[in-house]
Amino acid sequence: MRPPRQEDSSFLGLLINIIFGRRLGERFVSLVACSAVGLAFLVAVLQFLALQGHPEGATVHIAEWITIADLSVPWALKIDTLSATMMLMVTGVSTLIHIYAVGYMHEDVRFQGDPGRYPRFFIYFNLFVAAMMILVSADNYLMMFVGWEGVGLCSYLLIGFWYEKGEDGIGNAIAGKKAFVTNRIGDFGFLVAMFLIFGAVGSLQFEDVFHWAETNGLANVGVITAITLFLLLGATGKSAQLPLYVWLPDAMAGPTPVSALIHAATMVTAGIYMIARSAPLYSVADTSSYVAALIGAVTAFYAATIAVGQFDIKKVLAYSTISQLGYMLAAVGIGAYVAGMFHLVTHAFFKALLFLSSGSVIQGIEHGHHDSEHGHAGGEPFDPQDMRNMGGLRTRMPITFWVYLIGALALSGIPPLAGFFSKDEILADASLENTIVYILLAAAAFLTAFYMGRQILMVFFGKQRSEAAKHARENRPVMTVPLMILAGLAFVGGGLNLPGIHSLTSWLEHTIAHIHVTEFNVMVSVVSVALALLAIGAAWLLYGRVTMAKGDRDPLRSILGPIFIGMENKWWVDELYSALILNPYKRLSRALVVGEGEENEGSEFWEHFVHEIVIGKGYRALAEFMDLTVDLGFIDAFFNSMAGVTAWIAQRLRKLQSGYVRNYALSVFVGVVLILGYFIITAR
Amino acid sequence: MSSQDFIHSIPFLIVVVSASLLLVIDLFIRSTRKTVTAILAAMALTGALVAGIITYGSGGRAFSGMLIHDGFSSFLQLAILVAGLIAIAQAYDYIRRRGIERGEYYTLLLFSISGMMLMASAGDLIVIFVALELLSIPLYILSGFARPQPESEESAMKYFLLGAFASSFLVYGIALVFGTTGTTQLDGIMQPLQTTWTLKPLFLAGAGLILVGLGFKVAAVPFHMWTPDVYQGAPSSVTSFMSVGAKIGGFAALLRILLAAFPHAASAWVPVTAWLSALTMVWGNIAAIAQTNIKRMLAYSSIAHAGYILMAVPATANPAIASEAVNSALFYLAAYGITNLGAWGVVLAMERADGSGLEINDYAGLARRKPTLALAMALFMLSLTGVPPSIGFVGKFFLFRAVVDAEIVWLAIVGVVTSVVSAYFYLRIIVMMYMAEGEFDAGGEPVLNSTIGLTALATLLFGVIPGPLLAIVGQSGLLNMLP
Amino acid sequence: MTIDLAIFIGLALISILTAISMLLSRDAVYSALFLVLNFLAVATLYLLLHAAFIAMVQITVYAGAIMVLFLFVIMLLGPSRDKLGGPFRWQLPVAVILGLGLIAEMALMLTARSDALPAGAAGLGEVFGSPASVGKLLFSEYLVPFEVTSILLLVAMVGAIILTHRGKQKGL
Amino acid sequence: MNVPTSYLIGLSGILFSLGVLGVLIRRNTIVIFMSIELMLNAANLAFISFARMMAPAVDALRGQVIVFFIIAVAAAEVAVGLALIVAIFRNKETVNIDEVNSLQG
Amino acid sequence: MELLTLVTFSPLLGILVILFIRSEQKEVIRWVALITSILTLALSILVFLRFDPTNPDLQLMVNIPWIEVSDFQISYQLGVDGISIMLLMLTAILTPIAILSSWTAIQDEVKNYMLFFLLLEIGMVGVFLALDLFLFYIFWEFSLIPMYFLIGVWGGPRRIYAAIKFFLYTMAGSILMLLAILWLGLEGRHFSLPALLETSASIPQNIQLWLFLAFAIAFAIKVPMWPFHSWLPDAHVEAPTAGSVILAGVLLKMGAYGFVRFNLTLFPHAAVRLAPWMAVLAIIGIIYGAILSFAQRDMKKLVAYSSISHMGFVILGMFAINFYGVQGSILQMVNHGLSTGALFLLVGFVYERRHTRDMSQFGGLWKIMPIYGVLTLVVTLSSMALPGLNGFVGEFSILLGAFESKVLGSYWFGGVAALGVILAAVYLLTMFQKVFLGPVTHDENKSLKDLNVREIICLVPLLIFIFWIGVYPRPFFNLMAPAAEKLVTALQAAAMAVH
Repeated sequence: MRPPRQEDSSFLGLLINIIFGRRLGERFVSLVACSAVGLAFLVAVLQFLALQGHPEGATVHIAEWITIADLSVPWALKIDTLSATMMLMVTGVSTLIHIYAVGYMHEDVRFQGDPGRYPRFFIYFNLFVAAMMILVSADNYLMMFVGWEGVGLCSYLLIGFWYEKGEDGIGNAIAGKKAFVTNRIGDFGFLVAMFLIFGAVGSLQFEDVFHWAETNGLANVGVITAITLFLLLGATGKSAQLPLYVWLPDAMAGPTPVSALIHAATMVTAGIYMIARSAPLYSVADTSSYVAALIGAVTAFYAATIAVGQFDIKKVLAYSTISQLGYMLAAVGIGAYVAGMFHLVTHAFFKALLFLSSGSVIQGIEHGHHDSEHGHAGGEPFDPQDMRNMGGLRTRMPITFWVYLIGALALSGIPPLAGFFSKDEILADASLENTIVYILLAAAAFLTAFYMGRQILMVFFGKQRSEAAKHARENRPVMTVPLMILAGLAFVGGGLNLPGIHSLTSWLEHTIAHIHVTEFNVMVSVVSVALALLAIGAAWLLYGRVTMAKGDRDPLRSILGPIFIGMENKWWVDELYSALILNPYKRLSRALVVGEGEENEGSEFWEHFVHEIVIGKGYRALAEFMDLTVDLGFIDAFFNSMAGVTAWIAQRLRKLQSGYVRNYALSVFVGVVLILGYFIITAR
Repeated sequence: MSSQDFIHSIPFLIVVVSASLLLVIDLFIRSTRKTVTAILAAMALTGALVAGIITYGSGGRAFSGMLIHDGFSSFLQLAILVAGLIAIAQAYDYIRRRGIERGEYYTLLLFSISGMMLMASAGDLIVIFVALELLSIPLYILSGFARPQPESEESAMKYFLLGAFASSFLVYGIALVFGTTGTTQLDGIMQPLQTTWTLKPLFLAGAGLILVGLGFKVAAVPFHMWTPDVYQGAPSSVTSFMSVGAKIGGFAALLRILLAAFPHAASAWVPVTAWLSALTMVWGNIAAIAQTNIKRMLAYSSIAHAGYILMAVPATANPAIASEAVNSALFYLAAYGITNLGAWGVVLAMERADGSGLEINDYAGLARRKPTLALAMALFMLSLTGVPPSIGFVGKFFLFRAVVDAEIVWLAIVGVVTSVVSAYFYLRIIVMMYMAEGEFDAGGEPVLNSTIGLTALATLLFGVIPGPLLAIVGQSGLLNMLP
Repeated sequence: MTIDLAIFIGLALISILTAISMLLSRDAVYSALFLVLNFLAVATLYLLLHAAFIAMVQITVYAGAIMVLFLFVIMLLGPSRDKLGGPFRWQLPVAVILGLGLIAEMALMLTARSDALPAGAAGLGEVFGSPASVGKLLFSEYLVPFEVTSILLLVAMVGAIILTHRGKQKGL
Repeated sequence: MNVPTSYLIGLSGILFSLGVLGVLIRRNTIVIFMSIELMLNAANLAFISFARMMAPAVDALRGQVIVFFIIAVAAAEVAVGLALIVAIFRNKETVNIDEVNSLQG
Repeated sequence: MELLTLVTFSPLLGILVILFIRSEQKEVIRWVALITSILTLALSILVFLRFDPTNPDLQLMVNIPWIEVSDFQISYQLGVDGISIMLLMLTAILTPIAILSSWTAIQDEVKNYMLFFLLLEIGMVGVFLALDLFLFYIFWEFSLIPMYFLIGVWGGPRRIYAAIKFFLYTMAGSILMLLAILWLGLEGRHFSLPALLETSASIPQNIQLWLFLAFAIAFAIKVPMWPFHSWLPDAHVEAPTAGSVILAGVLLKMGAYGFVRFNLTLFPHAAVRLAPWMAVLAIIGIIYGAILSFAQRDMKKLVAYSSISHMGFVILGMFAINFYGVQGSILQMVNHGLSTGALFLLVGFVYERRHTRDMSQFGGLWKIMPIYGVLTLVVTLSSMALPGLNGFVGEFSILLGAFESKVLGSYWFGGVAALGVILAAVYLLTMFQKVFLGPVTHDENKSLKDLNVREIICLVPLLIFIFWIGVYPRPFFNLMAPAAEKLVTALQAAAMAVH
């Protein structure tokens, strides 16, 4: 089998763009970038086909990398069913998003006022795909780590793509830094895990490690538990799980294609992929698996509650992503690797779809804003992502509406869309394996459907709540066509692993051992579908109906949340029976927002207070304290004071040198008496 | 007076005789042509130098053992002669600039040199005493040479009074040693000590007082306090010579007495000299930090260096390494002499007719106006600090080696730590010259500059290739002298 | 107590008392005169210790020439009285304590080994300490120090001239 | 005279110490100078006493010879010292040593 | 003439030529200096070509009796092995870059500047090649002087304080080493390292300990290890750019090299026994440097403190006393020289334009100086050990070494040190953010020019190595492996004996 390397093509595109990008203009840049990724997709397809004949896969050795004594880490690619699945997904989605980005970024760079930055975007984008390819095709942990940090770097660069924008002009840059640093904490776990692995196995090659785990695993449960827990720490960083999820909402500062590709479809799933890859280890370490499942489930639920309280269209999706990643983590935690991977793939489809559509919405609104601004002098700050500025876009942007709806339904788990199958498989597994996890996930499923319903209703239904919304218009086909393709995938993605056929299971079986096939569980499906429908209904009751009834709604309505509702008797009855359950949720989600009564999205208690103030400020204060007090005040001062004391003594000695001869004679005499005294003592 | 006597003392005789002659000849040289006196004095020294080289190392005694001629004395006499030549060259321009040019200057210089040479070859305590006076009295006079300048007179007075005070102790010490050993001949003293005379308190007291007298001459703490005042007040050219010559003379006598006469009292004087050394290094180096006048700073520096050389003294007590220790002291004396004369040369070049230009601040920005002079000074400062590649480093290296070898590690540690302290004030000169802005300019007289150039060259050259000098020193060890 | 001892004690007392008096006289002239007395007392001791030549030298050179020189200078510079103390009063007690310390140390040394310093042998001839015997040594073994001493005196002479010669400068 | 040499040395030591004290406590330069002479004189006494003690050994006479040198050297010192005192007096009109302290620090 | 002698003293050629050029002819002087340093580089490459990487021993030895005194002998002894050749090459590469970088930055007294620079190169190369301890010490101390002048004459406002501090600290440490060197020379009456290695095992254990400490203090100050670091920020801040580059790139390596060359080889038992303590200090340095970097406003100071952190890794690695740690440590020396050298260059470039290094004076530079921004980003990433760039390879090996170390005997060393990787990201990204990201807030910055060709030429060689070592470090490991393995094997034998 000829070694197929996707990296080649994306690297090639990267290089061409770095070198020529500036001179050759947008058309060329986008062409190179898209064709590079497209080529990578093609290679992935070829690989997929090749693997049909050799499902056991192959390893392509490229070069030695780090070789010290018995540590030998090569640059080598592992092509097997698991990595091929990821490659297909990544390159496929990437290609679509690249194409979408051609259109989106064309507009974006003009809105933001720096068209010259267009090539840079695709350079980063290509670099990202390359890094992601390294990550998924690595044949050892260290090389995986290369991709792991590489995608983190691209994420950093792309979040801060508009580095002069954001809060105080620096918000985006800070968001990027936050992402990188938070990821580094995870990476620390990954590093330590690698050290532990090497200490135990003497190799970082997957093959060796897994072989060791299978043969000696039971004797080394302790070590493996430690290894897997540290790996889990890495995964929580990369895949935005508790407690390290905080960077992801802020990461929405990047252009929307970035959110779609990196922060929804591909990079954030790396943690899940890594755990799935490490299945042989996790299947030995029950504790770690249990912890993983629990973290996943709690995150899924927790993030969903927050998503309910969001007004920023992308933030809702961001929390939703966290929540869905929680599903996947829970899945791999309970041993349902295939279900996890399955959800990973379908989620990539519909979440990418949702993000891209939201980008379409945002740009539509921006267009509208732009258009409506003509004739008006100046204008107050306008947030094109705030859902309260939207409403009724269904008619202004029909294509976007439909694809968005498909994505939302897929996410909510409405059959027969992709999300239904993948999510149901997880729930079915969870119901068998772990009740707590199941309950949390089911609750999360309900919330998911609720907030997606809320979003759809706020964005596309009701009245257009702003001038911009009134003037919003549909985007060009270069953006809508990828949306439609993704919508199609989100629709039929469930076919990958239909109950009873389990094509994905048997495909992945070649790579991941210990796969257990979970049969379709009618009971679980019914419950989850019912929950979803119930939630959508509730959303409709809350938002859909009221929006239509009330019409021109005060956008500040939600500032006061439940209090506002309490004051407005009009909905008191409506709220009573539906919001009996909702209010506590809303309160809960609101309680996590710093500054009651102030709508400051993205500044949740946990991430704002704990991370920005306690950790960030505290660390800064510590650093300054150490700098001024400890380093200058103590260490430096200690050494300086030795000089100071010496100089002080020197001044004393100077005083002794009084200029009086008789003093000098006395000094001589003192010497005489002392020396004679010493001699007398010696002589005795 | 046999021919043997003559051969073994010829350099000394040449100097002392020509000095006496010069005293007379000078009367016939007009005061505007004192150059002739300088040249004659230099010729005398050169002649002695040649004689010294010819007779180098041929061991023997002269004048009933009063004079000893061996490698040790030869080496030190040559060193003194070289220092003397440099001193004449340095004085030549300087005393003319200061308006104190008189023929007696050179004559007295020659007498002082002869005293130092006598110190180096003395074989009897009484010769040491007489030589010490012959060394000192001309220096007292020279210190007051810039009369009626009050500083010069004051320095002469201080030097004189304290010097006389200290030599009284020396004399009394000699008396006690004589009384307890029955002789003043150095190897004679050793004989009774070897046999029956153990550490008699009176004898030890005598040894201690001798130590005081010589400690005063080499400026060891606490007998050092005259040094800064005298160095500052005396004409710089005198100070330059004094700081080197008197030190060489003092150490010559000290080493010879302790090794030739008192080796068996080592258990008593080893701790004392070690403590003196430590105290001297600490005091000298620390007190130098607070100085603003370059002459005072160099005075303290010379005190500190006396401390370094003193380190070798306790090390000589161990017979196995006595030779090594003495060699290291000799080498260090030479290294210190070269470097210090160079540094004083720069001071001389910087000093003006009215005596200004002696503050360290006056050196600000020298590197821009007189780059070569500044470079030389920087080299001297580094050498005094003991930074390679300079002769000062090699000297310290061998000194420390001897001390470590003698297992007096604490002293070596004091030595290295104070070296670091010393870097502080030596570097300040460099800082001033290279890193500060200033206006003060230096004159440039060819003879003076040539001495600076020569010493700088020697400082660097022997720092890189110390081999030849070390070889000479290696043949001059004190052990050659012992019967 | 032998006569010798009595004479010794008498001379010792004289020399000590004159020394103390020299130390305490406010007027330098008295100091000088007391010092002369002291020298004379010591010269007498020399004489009794079989050092006739040195005793003569002591009287002529020391008590005679040198002290006259002192007196001459004192007279030249005019009378001056000084008090003990000065700008630093602490020096006096410290000096006295240290001086007593030195005396104590001397005493300790002398008593440490009583057998160390016996009296000299009795019955020395006249030859010992005679000018002839001393002179013979001076010009044979001690030729070098002798010559050097003569040079020293020459140097001192030159120095005295240089230091006091007024030349072209204005002075006293 | 025949007394134990220790007595003589004791006397010499006392005279020496008095000389030292004189240097330390007197302010008149000339008296200080005289005190130094006293110290030398004490040393001379020690030499003579030791010579007497060792007599009639050949080496004993050396003590007396040395005293001769010391006296001669003292004379030389006196010449220079008094000249210096005179020179300074011309400048400063004082023989008080404490007033000669412009060089210090 | 022997090749190594030629390499060491080749800058003398330039010095002699420059001495005869009038100081007004600045351009000529610069070219002569540059060409001389390139000549040295060429000679170093020749050394590299003649060097047999499979041989673990010292090669291309020069051994000439130098100072012979009756009972002992000091020789002029040079040699190179897999460890020193890396640092030789580093020095040879960084010097021309440093000279090139001061092309326009230094306008005063160019003649003296270049003289000192070439003198410095002699000292540095000598330190890495000298095998006689006396000779080593001479080069070691000698290298102080030119650097002292470079800081003191061409430095910033507090240059004098910094220069003196630099000199005194380093001298204070090294002079204790001198005593230890003396002690070592007593027994065999010589100071030749290869010969001493054969006899050093017989030194009593407790004396070994003291000697180790005497050497260690000298090297620890130079590295600098916590708590002997406080000269470094001052020296770096005040030094001219090229001085900082050399200081960080080479001079600090002299300390680390000293540890490897002398402490580990001469006193293996002491090294093994003290390894945990050294590692603790190293880790404190890693964390401490990282925290302090974060608090800085001055870019150069930030990079200076980051040096403390990075050099902590180097020390940690070598005292892990296993193959990974030691080899990683040696590689990391080179890495740090490249990355931090490049960072100082970059800071210097912007300082030359704007005459400030206060980060609050910047912001949004990426937009104005895109090339500068990208290059800084790459170097920053290298410094924070992004996989695929050089820093990662070194730090990973070191951390792995520390983690697996039997001598250190605890996972904590590697684990805690790995936290430094997180903190590195914090301070470096903060710097990058403050300088390059955000809007352009100062009008003065709007007219800044992007890097010119000369400046890019300065950086390109460094960048090539940054990528090369990051992606394919094998040649570098191969070069040092035999020597490092020999060293580690001996140390591990000592460890067996101690435990």
